[in-house]
Amino acid sequence: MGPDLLLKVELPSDPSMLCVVRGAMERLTETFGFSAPEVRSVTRAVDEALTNIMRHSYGGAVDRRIEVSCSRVSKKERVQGGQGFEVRLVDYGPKIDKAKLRGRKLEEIKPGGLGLHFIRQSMDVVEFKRARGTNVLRLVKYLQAEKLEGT
Amino acid sequence: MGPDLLLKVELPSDPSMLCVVRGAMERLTETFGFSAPEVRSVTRAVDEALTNIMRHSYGGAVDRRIEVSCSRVSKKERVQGGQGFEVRLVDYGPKIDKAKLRGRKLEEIKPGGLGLHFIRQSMDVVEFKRARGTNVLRLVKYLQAEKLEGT
Amino acid sequence: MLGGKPLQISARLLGTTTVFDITGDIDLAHSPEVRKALLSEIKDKKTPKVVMNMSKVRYIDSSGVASLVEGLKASRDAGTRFMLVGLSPAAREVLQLSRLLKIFETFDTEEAALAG
Amino acid sequence: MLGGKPLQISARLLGTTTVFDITGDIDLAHSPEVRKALLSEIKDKKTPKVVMNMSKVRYIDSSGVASLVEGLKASRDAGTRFMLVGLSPAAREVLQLSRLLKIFETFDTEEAALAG
Ligand SMILES: Nc1ncnc2c1ncn2[C@@H]1O[C@H](COP(=O)(O)OP(=O)(O)O)[C@@H](O)[C@H]1O
Ligand SMILES: Nc1ncnc2c1ncn2[C@@H]1O[C@H](COP(=O)(O)OP(=O)(O)O)[C@@H](O)[C@H]1O
Repeated sequence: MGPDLLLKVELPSDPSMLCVVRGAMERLTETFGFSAPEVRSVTRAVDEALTNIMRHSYGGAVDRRIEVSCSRVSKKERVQGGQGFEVRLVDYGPKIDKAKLRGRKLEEIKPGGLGLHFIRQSMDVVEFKRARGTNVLRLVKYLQAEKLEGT
Repeated sequence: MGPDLLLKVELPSDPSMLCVVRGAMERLTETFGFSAPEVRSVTRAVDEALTNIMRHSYGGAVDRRIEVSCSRVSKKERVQGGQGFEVRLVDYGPKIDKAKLRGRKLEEIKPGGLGLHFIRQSMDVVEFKRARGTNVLRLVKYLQAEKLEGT
Repeated sequence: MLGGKPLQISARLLGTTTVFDITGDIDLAHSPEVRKALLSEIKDKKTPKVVMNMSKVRYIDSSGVASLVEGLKASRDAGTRFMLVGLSPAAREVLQLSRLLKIFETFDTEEAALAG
Repeated sequence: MLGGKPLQISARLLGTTTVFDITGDIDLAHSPEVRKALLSEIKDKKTPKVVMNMSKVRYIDSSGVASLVEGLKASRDAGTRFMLVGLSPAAREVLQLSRLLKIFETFDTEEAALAG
């Protein structure tokens, strides 16, 4: 097993699995060393990313495959910070139209369009890629203490 | 994704990952329909099985790979019951000597030798197999209502 | 796909007020149930005051927030009142991130909401 | 491998009694810490009464039970007392499954243990 892979989870695109992944993410981010608000924040980002895959990549189908991999990323990778927690979410849906990747303006009061805001507010890195027929969303959050140390 | 696979988790053989798997198992078994004591019981069985893999199959090394797959198994498979929750735990350690697969007598008061008891007390099916160079532990617990219905 | 433990929504009638006690996670799996309960109470029954007791909500995601916004909009259209009570730190945080906390009438306790 | 939030073990001295407040999960990752704290208190310091406050133990596995059994054995050898207080349903269940519940001195409250 790669020395930096902490956990890999495969699940069907069924919304009733969201709480299961949150259960794992809460414990994993706590064990990784994040504070309680950071634990909530990273867990929320992963949950919202999964929700988007279920709704937009898979159009509500509940039996498609989603992969979530969590790794430690080290200082070398990024100048900006120290020890980071990386989550990669992979789906097998159609290529995402990047032009559509935008939430609503927060000034408007209407339902929907909040997920991407939550993800961007939570994470230090948010990167959408297309790779070998899959959509890969890469999220990184740096540990606060290390982040200060590194700057 | 197979229609009956609920969740697959890959983790390193690091004891600090046990709480992460418990977090996922608690939510998954609750969502599957188990009662609170059954949720605790299945979670405990999986935790003890992982502990045994970490200690005995991998001799305490923290960077070896463990796979945990959870599926729904249907009535057809077993006469004894109805809908079941199956967990398969796979490790890449040496073949288990089945003669050693026994806990201590419960009458003796000494530390250790409890894990297998907990697993057998929790689960309806406990099966150790060697397959393609891996140890596979298969655990099944049937839903109580279905179990009564089936008998 | 999974039977599972649903979100629990139970309604209490106190005079002309309906209090919804919500227990569990309002996420993509369960926000449609919340939305349905709210719209039926506000749009169909035109209940003058609807109070959401959120004190047992462990988690709420963007789809849950969307359901609450729909409830609020429906109550504005119907000229009725819609209140949130007992927000956990997690729920408060999410409404703050959405910049929606201030558009809801929120109260710490049910008593305050009923009197308000 | 992970830094993580350790199990929290804090000791309170009340006269000749030491109360350990344990918070978190006593599993394979953390039972060695519990074992170490217990044996140091009982074997090395020969503290006449050691009380384990288990009310904030969320989970305990077979290795955690083994640590408690070691504590109990050490206290029998030393002629001291070893008590468990505030067992959660999960902890009680595990000791029952091990058929070990009855060999421990257990109390519902710390007051009862201190008086006992
Ligand atoms: N995984 C995805 N696949 C395709 N499109 C996506 C995906 N995630 C987000 N999007 C696009 O980004 C938009 C904004 O997403 P979001 O902020 O989560 O709000 P919402 O999902 O409520 O519309 C979505 O409406 C969708 O068009
Ligand atoms: N995954 C495994 N690989 C090899 N041996 C095992 C494995 N799991 C259990 N065993 C054997 O079964 C014995 C009993 O296990 P258990 O009841 O969990 O108690 P303990 O692990 O405390 O000895 C172990 O001592 C070991 O010899």
